[in-house]
Amino acid sequence: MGLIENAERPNFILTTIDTLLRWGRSHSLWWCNAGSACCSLEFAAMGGARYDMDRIGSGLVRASPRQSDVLLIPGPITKKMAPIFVRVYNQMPDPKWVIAMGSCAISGGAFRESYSMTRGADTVLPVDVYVPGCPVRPEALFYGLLKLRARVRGTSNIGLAHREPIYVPPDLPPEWEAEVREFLGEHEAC
Amino acid sequence: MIEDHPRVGRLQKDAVTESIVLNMGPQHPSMHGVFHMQLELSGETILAARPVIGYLHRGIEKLAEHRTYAQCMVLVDRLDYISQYCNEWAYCRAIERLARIEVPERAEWLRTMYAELVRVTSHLMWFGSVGLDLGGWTPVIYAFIPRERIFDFFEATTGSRLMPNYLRFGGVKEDVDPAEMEALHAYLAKDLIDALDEFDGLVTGNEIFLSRQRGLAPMTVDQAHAWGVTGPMLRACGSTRDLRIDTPYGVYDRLDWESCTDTRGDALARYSVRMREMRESAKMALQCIERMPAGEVRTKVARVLRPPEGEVYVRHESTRGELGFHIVSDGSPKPYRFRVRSPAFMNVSSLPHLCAGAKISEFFAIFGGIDNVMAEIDR
Amino acid sequence: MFGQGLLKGLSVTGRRMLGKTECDMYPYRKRVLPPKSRIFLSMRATPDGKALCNACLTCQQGCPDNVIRIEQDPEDRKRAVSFRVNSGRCTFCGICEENCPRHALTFTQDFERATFDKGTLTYALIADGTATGACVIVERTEPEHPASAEGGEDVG
Amino acid sequence: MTVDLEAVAAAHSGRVDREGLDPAIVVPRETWRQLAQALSEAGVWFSDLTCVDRGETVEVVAQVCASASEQITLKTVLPNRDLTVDSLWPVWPGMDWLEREAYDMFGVSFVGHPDLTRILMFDGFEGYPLRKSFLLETEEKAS
Repeated sequence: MGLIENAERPNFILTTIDTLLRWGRSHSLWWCNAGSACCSLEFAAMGGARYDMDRIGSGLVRASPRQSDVLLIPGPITKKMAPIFVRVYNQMPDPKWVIAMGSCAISGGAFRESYSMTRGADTVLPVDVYVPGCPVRPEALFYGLLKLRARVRGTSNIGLAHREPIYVPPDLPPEWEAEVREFLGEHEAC
Repeated sequence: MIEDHPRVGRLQKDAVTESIVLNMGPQHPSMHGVFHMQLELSGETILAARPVIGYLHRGIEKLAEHRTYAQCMVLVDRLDYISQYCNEWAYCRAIERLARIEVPERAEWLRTMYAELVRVTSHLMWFGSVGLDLGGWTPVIYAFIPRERIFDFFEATTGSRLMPNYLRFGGVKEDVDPAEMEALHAYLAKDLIDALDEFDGLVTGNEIFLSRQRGLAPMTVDQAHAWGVTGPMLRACGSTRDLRIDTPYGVYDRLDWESCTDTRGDALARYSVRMREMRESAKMALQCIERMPAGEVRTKVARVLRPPEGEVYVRHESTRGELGFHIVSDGSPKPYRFRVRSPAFMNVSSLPHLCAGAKISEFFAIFGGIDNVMAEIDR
Repeated sequence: MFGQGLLKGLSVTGRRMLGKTECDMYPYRKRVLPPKSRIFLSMRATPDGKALCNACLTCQQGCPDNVIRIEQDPEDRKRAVSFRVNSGRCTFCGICEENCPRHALTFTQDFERATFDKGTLTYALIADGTATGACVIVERTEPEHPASAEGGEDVG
Repeated sequence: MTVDLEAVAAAHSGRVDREGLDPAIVVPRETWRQLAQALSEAGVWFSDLTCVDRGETVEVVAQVCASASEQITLKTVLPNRDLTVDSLWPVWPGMDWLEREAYDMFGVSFVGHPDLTRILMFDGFEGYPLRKSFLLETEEKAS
């Protein structure tokens, strides 16, 4: 697929193929569940019989971030976990999306004032969809997923290769710097 | 002679097995959350294990010191999100003992009913994840069917599927609609038992499952006491300790039930204890619905509670074992010290002992049997 | 005999496969949520745009998560000029609804609030002194129970 | 089986505090481990260990059970300038993580603990969060 991703200037054929790709991708979004807290249970309930996200092609929860399109953050991001989330995000192949599920992932929620918490997933990762709730109802997450599908259908793959390969959080705390840089070097080596 | 073969021979003579360190987690689907396990392996055998926790440490104990007693209930819900009512009840009991608040009769019955229902849903979640850990997707899909039904009842009566904020100091928030209670009674009496029978047919008799669980990670009562293991894990090694019997609270002493124990102490015993506990809990919830007296469900308590100075430690049989709330009050509306003794924290600390010498594929079977919830371990 | 348990498990899944479906078919059919379900905070308002809130600040002070921001009218302190809710940090605990002396706060069962923009998670129930579209319209103007000052202490 | 609290306390130069809801044995820190050892030999098992910051001092509080329903609180008081106490790990191996947590949250050093490192917070974290001197960046409450 390097043809589309490396294209400098789109033309008719490329955009047609791209549209087809986007349509297909939006119907088979695979999850990477970095499951931390309460909301991951509701995510599991969404995979269960009553909500059944397999119906819309998103039932596959991959163990490895390298095989997934959507990073789900179903809970608080603690300072201890934050560099690992960045690492998981950077291991995912482009194009990729992030869903912040629940109050903790949106703003820190009930634990916002704590010494061990970041105030929301967007301080660490670029978040696409915010799903409010505490915990989020499975239907509400389902709705968020449907919204994300609309965005996936609108995200072009053309020129994707020119994107920055490694995401570095804008205000990187000094204690993570070594962790992220180390990963950067590792990535360039392979 | 095979040793004379140019490649095989040298390999056999010079090959040395070095132990390697394998990091599992924190982002790993089988870790039941964000849990990090460092395993030292020799081939496939686990030589040593070191759990690394704290990836979900949200500082609940510190945050609670900045909130009023009633506001702390929100944090208590989120301590262990699989057995919320047990947590709330334990916390309420601690505060009620400290502030000497009486609880009306009907509220005690309601609390017992909710606690036993949540024990069913918690064990259902555990049942699903055990299946998942052993490589089967089916149990988790099946376990969610009865779970959703019970959640429907929770939502209709308390307003939320998972985080009810339902118990209050001196009772519960509001009474339950009799129609809801009737529907639940019909469900518990027939459909839930059918579902549990279905699970038994699905997993309990399965030869592959049995051969993976039998004799795995055995533990004796003395070891369990030394490591601080409580709850179903402790009862699986033959101990009869159950705080619902030992330090009666609620209406457990008026219900007809028995504590489930097993003597084998292995992973299969833990499985069978929990499976039987589900049936017992369903039975207890049924009895609660049938025998519940009418009356008040809440005593009048000041909206901003100021318990007298002092400290209290209350032990409570949560779904995972002994849940302790140690509250120190200085007479102000906020707790001076808010301490949670979480059962899963102690149960997981026995993991290095349990999985030493096991194979790496057995590790998940052992780990699933502990029934840990990371939010409760890290707090 | 080895294999008996396996066959039994297979028969369970087979029965389920032929049984009736459990699925809700969410986007096509929506489950009606029970009226007690706490999804999003809303306010009771009269058809002419008057909210029942009298800006007593009980909800704002009792909220554990600092979700509610009320601006009182400087001339008439019993009237709220604006009432904003930040649902992005709300824990939906229901303490505000329970404490409201006028029973003005209520929860709606509309859960479809996922958004691309975090800013839209903060919504107003009262803006410029009048109730907004996020409010629930009721006919009644007086609260069910007269305001009870039971334990109306400050929640610091 | 019941434990004679007065006798046990007297044997370890401590006293019994009956003011609270549960009886507590308060001992000086020199006899902390001996007390635990003696109780352990009498068949007592442990349930919890934590600390309470009282400003000038830090109390180490352990909850033990003499029988299924009988619960005893053990306490020792440490001055703020010297937060060291003997570890109970040799007596009850399960104290391992509880003591690590107390070290992580309060900075109490347990002498004789095999692996006294931070358990909940990351290694580079500074300060002991549950001490009263550790302040949170709380948001100002709008009123």
